[in-house]
Amino acid sequence: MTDTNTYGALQDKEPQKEPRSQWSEVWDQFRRHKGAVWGGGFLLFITLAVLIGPYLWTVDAQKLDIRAKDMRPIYVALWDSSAKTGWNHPFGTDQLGRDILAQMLSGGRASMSVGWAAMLIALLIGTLVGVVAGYFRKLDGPLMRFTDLVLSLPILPLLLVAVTLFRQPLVAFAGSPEGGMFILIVAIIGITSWMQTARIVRGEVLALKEREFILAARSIGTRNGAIIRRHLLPNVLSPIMVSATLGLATAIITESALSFLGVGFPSDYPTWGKLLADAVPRMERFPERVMLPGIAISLTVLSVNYLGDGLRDALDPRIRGR
Amino acid sequence: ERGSDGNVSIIYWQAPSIMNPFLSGGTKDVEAASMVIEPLARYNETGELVPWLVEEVPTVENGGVSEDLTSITWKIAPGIKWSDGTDFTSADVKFTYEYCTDPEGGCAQVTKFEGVTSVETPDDMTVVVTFDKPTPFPYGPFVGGESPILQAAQFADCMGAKAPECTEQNFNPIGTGPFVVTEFRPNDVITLKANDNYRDPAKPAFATVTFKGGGDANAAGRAVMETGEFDYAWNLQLAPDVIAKMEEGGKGKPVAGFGPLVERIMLNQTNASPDLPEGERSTRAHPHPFLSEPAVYKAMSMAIDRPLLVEVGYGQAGKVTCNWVPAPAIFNSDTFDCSTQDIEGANKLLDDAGFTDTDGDGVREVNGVPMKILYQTSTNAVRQDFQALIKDWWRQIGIEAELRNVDSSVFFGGDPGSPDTFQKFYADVEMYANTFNGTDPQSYLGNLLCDKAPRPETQWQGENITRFCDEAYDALHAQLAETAGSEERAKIGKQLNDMAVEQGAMIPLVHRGRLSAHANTLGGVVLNVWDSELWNVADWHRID
Amino acid sequence: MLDESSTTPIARIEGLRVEFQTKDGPVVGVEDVSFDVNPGETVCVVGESGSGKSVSSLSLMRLVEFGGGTIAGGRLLFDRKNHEAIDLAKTDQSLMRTIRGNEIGMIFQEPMTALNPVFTVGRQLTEGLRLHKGLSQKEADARALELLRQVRIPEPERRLKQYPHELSGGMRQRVVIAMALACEPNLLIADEPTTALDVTIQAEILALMDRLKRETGTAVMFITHDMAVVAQMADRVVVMFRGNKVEEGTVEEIFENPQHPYTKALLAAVPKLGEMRGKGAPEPMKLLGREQGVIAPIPGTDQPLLKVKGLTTRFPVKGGFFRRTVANVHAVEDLSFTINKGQTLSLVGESGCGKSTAGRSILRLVEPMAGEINLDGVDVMSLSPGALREERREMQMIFQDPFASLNPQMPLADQVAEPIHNFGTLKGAEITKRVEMLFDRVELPRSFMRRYPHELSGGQRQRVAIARALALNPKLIIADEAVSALDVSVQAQVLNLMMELQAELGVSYLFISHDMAVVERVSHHVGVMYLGRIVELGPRARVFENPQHPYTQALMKAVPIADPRRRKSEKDLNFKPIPSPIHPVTYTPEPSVYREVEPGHLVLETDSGY
Amino acid sequence: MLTYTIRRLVLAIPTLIFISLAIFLLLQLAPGDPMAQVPLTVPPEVKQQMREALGLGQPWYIQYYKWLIQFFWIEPQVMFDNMFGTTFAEGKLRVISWQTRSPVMDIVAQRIPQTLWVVGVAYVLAILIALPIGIYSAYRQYSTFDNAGTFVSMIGFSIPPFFTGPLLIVIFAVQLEWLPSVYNTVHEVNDWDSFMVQLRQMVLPVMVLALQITAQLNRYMRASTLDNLNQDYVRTARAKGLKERTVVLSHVVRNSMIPVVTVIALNVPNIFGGAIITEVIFKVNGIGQLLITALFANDLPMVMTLTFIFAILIVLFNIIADVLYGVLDPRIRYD
Ligand SMILES: Nc1ncnc2c1ncn2[C@@H]1O[C@H](COP(=O)(O)OP(=O)(O)OP(=O)(O)O)[C@@H](O)[C@H]1O
Ligand SMILES: Nc1ncnc2c1ncn2[C@@H]1O[C@H](COP(=O)(O)OP(=O)(O)OP(=O)(O)O)[C@@H](O)[C@H]1O
Ligand SMILES: [Mg+2]
Ligand SMILES: [Mg+2]
Repeated sequence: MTDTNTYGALQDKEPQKEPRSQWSEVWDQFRRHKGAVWGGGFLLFITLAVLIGPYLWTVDAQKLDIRAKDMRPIYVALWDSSAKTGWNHPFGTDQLGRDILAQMLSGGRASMSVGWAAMLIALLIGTLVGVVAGYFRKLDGPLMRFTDLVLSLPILPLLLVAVTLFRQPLVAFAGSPEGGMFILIVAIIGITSWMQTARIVRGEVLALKEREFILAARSIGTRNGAIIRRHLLPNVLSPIMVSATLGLATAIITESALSFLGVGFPSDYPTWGKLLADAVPRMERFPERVMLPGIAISLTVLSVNYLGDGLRDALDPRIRGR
Repeated sequence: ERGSDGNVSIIYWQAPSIMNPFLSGGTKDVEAASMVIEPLARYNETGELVPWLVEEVPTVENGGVSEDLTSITWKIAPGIKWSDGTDFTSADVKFTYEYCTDPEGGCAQVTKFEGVTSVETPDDMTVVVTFDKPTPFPYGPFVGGESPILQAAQFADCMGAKAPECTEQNFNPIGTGPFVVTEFRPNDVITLKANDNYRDPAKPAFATVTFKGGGDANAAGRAVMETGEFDYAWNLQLAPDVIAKMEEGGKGKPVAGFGPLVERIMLNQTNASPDLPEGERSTRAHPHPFLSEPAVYKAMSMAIDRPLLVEVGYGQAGKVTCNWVPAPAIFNSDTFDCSTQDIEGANKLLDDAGFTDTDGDGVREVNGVPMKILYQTSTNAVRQDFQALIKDWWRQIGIEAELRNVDSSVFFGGDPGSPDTFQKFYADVEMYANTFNGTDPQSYLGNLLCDKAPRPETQWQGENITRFCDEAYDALHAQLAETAGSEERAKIGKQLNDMAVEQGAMIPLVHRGRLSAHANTLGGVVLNVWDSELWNVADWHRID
Repeated sequence: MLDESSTTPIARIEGLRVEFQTKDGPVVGVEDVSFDVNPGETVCVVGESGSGKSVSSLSLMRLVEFGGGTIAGGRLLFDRKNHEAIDLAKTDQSLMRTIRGNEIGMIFQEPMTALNPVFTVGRQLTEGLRLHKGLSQKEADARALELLRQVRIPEPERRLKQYPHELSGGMRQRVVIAMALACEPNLLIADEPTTALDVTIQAEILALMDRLKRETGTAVMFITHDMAVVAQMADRVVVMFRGNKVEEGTVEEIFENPQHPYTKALLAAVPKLGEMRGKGAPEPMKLLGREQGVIAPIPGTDQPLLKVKGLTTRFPVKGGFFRRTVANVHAVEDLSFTINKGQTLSLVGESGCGKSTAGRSILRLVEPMAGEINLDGVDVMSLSPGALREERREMQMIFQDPFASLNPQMPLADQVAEPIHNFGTLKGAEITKRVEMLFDRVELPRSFMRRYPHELSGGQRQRVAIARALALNPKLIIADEAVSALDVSVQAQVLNLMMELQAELGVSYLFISHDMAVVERVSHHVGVMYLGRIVELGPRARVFENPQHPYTQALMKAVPIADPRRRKSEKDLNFKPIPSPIHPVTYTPEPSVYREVEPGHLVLETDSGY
Repeated sequence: MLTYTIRRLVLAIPTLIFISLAIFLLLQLAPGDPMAQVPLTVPPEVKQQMREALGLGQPWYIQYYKWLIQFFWIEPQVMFDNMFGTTFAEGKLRVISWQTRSPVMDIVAQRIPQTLWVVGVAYVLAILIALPIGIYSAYRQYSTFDNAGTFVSMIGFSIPPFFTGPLLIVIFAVQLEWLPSVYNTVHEVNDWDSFMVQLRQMVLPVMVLALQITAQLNRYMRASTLDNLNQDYVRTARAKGLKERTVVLSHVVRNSMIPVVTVIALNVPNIFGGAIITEVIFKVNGIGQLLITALFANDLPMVMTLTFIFAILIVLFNIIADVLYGVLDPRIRYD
């Protein structure tokens, strides 16, 4: 071993790896999590399917074709050649002859958009409250009391009340019953599910605030807004993303539970939850009508959960380091 | 022999919340109570009056009803005892009248006593009911499941404003019926046992009853016909294919019966346009722009495939009807035939009347007003299916319908502040079902009298939902009120029915029956749509 | 006994190789290490961070497996209590369990986390005793008490029932030592047992271990990166470098006649207390293997830049039902000093004495309660928030933990440019130019500009922090433990960099540190803090050569000296536990009164609590 | 600790009063009508009289004031009377349900055991299953067991009860006829056979609920155990020569339970709140079903009281969770 070699080692070590942003490392770690990759892929697939699907499968979900009612999905023909099947309705039809594939697509659209929108609202409020409460000590007390208050408000009654209360004005505002209910349901789910995010974000912000780089930012004269924007938000992104995935899943489930209880969307506006609820009485004769939306909900939630799991691992530097 | 058949279990998917029908009026509560408390007379499965706690049904012929039709005299059958062992007397009957007519009590059945000026008890076994005017049909008070007799001794302290506080009495009334309550769990389960003092020593055959409430019609049907967990399930409002599938379970069978319940589309005779100022919307101040045109409502009716609606929505629990009053049979008019759909005919009718699609958007115009209508109903799976189908058919005759459904608690809630009640009718057409109690439609037919229309002055209360108004109709109804004799009454009744349908007050769709199911091992079930379904629960027994 | 068994080593490591499976493929933690530990002897293993010291010791305990490592080669011969030698590398885990804690004890680095927070000290102490010695709970308790007495914990009875967080860091480390000694192991492995501790506590713990070793005759394998500690403790020294042993010898040989260039460079980088004796102004260190210009003293000027007078900062303690202030933490109490332009004032003192708070108070990052701060004619205390922000151009701060003080999610160039953006001093391409210039100035390659903090080593990160502090050309830089977290060699480089910058740009430093040797190297003036007050203040040479205050004297005594011939004994050390700085709201502290013993050399007269 | 607890309890009072007002006003705004379920054959005038008999005509603040008095003053007296046989509350008007015309609290008291039986058992069962699985999953991170456990709990988490419920009914009650589909709430357990009947009828609802709760708790436990497994004190424990069992089960688990116990405590109100969907599906007429029927029937006193009881429970268990945290973690000392 030569001297220069040794002395060189005593200098600062050069990083051996190529420079790369943290995000490419995150992506690297994320890719390792098979479940997460599958979950993300499936979520993407479902989202694309419900977005693009209706343009490819142009059958109107509300079109009644009473003569072609109660058709079975095409695969039933595999074991039961006498079943009423047909390629014009690959997933079969319901008791009024509406195409199930089309309903699944438009139902998925509704469910997914409720999920996404409600999640975004919850995330926005949650992050805002969390960051503000965590960063501004004076606002912490009031905001957290408020969070507690919302947490202890009973959600279901609230929702039912809101549905009956605001349906009309919102329908008028949105121009259509579906639009009105959409706003309402999204708003309610969003408004009643931000608290968890807020608490987590606040906790993270409180911890981050003690980190020296925030103090450092202040000592170099960075204004509060910039500290929050440049230093806090990027660093609380990981818990936010994780609660986002969970929020998406819960929103989808909440919406379908509401549809199941009969307080969700108007009955001619299918969502997966409604399709499932409506099919329950006939589930022995037409198991596919329950299974299809049921599996769609479960798979979506499952994939979102796996995605969240993977993100959590990928975004956690302790795990990523390993 | 009394009590020899063990337990019978009944499931009502709407759970009873009280055992006092005077405080509730809900069907589930009335029916549950009918196992315990009874009226003087009730209707049998054919709609005929049969004596229950009396010796015979009073009529003019047997002298029980006075010639001038202003009073009726009931003779209580001897030997009837309350379940606590005391005697049933006319005083109890009189007390029941006083209980229900107390102005502070909020009695749900107070209309049963409409026109009654007094109830007298010349002796323990005689009750005389006097009316303020000749009453050709005096069988309102104390007849049918909605008007049973309460025990005076038990309810003495529960008059008027105190009525709701008498929890014990309301949950566990002393009655003359075959069973007595052992435990009442509101909105959950009622357990009952045979009444030791029941008048027929051989009845009831069952020693106990478990009366479960809650869930939904589907689960109730399944519990009787598929899993056999229950013996009787009430009012299975399920699609026919679902019922058929359940029947395959082989544990029980459905039974259907038809009362006067009709699913209909009400046509708003007035303009409900949101452009009108509040207070003038849906009032006679502004007639509807096109719905009162005979060609329009007739075409709308012709476009509907009623047999298909029956098949889709009710199966054996539904029949095609073109009438507002399809039952009892003598009141059922045969003037109209509407059992076949005729889209072409409907189109022709509209074309001939000159209502054509002038701007080529597929929707016809009347004087430049496009035939777009708002079609509302309550939230309910079958109704939404109907809406979807009918919207489709109307589209085929150039009428565009916008669908809307309102939560039933709001729709039927009658809150004058809400714009969504069926009474306010802020829509062009609305669909719901209605019926009447007992077998006499006089007051039901009165629903279309001019002055019964809901309007701001009446806080939007009133039964004339369509705001139909025809002097001839009002006059004919007045005549009905003075006519005795069932033949004669039926004739007028049919005329009234025909006038209403002909003039487009409504489009009747389906004559709905009751569909209930009982286990194969349960004998003695006679489905009665004119009274409580449990009217003859004393006769129920186990068969093997 | 000592003589008899010293013939056969108690542990013999031969050709040890340890590998770790990581996502970037296998990593070699230890490549090839062989050395012996003889009975009753202390072997110090030194080397920089990551050289494989911990991994070697964990291998001896066979605990590497739990961290994902595997022993890929070599033998670990261990002489058991019954003189039966076995190869630990091949022993199965169930037999290992009877050896761990029983025949080999281990003391870990972090006393704060090495103890389970939810169990009492007593329970954690007795656990091993009951397991290995089969003692009953009562016997074990008695033995635990005895152990606590042995490690000289005050009030040992009470400690048994306390939870770890209720003890101070020094006491916790004593508990950990007692735990390791509980079953009287033949070999004690101590992995950096004092690194996390204050100088005074470190001195006590070292003395304690030395005594215990002598009393029980246990062999000790002592791991550290601190050459001064090695000088205090070792019989023999093993120097490790990049997973290999590069040198081995008795402590005197290593210090006086190092052979391997690595060892030489390491020793050269260690600041030694007393090295600056006789020199008036600080000067950069001479480092091996580096191009350095002429090493010249940095005189600075005599014009005052920062004048602090009567600075007092207290933190309220809320409590009671209404959450009112029930007491105050008197973090900084009546502090007065002056810093001249181009000079360095150092604040030294034990953890918690208020050094950081003092530094932050001057920047008004924490709001002081009272006092005057005058920076080059500007009254900092009276500035409005906006004006204060403006004033921060003039004074900057470098923090202790280079990793914590950089935003992990932001490229380095942006972080260095942030102050420029904040004040808009420069625009567009000029900013880039300035940032490039700063990177050059702190000797970082420009290619680092787009990197993220986690891709740099500790010293490099600290350079970025320095570059950021320099971005606005401040007059004053407060360096709060700016080099404490760095390896000695890197520390020396960063210190040199700071001194060069001072010589060149004429910045003044408020240098906060607990390391006396470093302070001696860099300061013009020194203030010794104790319990929120400066107990002694004066020119560096005067304070170090003629300490007057008893606390200063005690502190000087405690500092380990990197010279095996000047060992300290436990007798020299006499520290009182630091009194609490928390006082009820009604408490009014006396003002600080100083006595001038020499020109510019002040000693606190008021009772400081020491 | 005591001061802290008392402080929190005292602070909870204004919060609760505010919540009650918020709930009350929301319900007042709700446009439903308690008479909606009365058949159309009952004419509107009569319905109006019935409404007035319920006291619906009064201004809201009077109704609220009455409710406050009834809930906070009279109901506690009734409770006291029931316990000690006194007669403080005699003749005083209690909170009366509009549907049943009986005191709301009596019905609630009747329903709680049913809910507790099913939801409570499911909860306990879920805890008993979830914790060991979570611990073992963490200990053998990324093993087959862990992956399988993760998968199953994800599934449990993703399948909504309104899907599993009917599915299980069709399989076990209709096809196989092993288990009842309707829960008998009046069933009394007095011997072995009746106990078996009770067990059998509990299987399905408990299964549905426990699957969900297990899934959730399992994740928490796993994460928390993982956190602790990497702590230094675990290495210390191993260095003492302790068995792996002891290291994990006593050192690690004790620490990982701290956050999990608070999560468990925070979820307790849900037990009392019932699981609305599961209760509806299996006809377990518990609190959840009570709430939903009351909502649909616009029984405002019932809805108001129930939701407020939930709010109390939520606030209370929030406090309990915080205090528990302090009890379990010696590092936390509230003053
Ligand atoms: N669990 C692990 N996984 C992967 N690599 C590891 C692991 N533990 C240690 N290493 C690697 O092994 C090498 C030696 O590490 P070790 O902890 O022994 O260093 P050290 O000399 O004790 O340093 P320090 O002074 O910082 O404690 C390092 O390069 C480190 O990256
Ligand atoms: N934000 C705060 N709130 C309450 N007390 C504080 C706060 N910051 C510091 N203290 C207390 O003030 C005292 C001085 O703390 P400070 O951090 O200034 O010490 P230090 O000398 O820098 O110690 P170290 O060497 O450990 O960094 C300590 O007792 C500390 O507990
Ligand atoms: Mg180490
Ligand atoms: Mg400090």
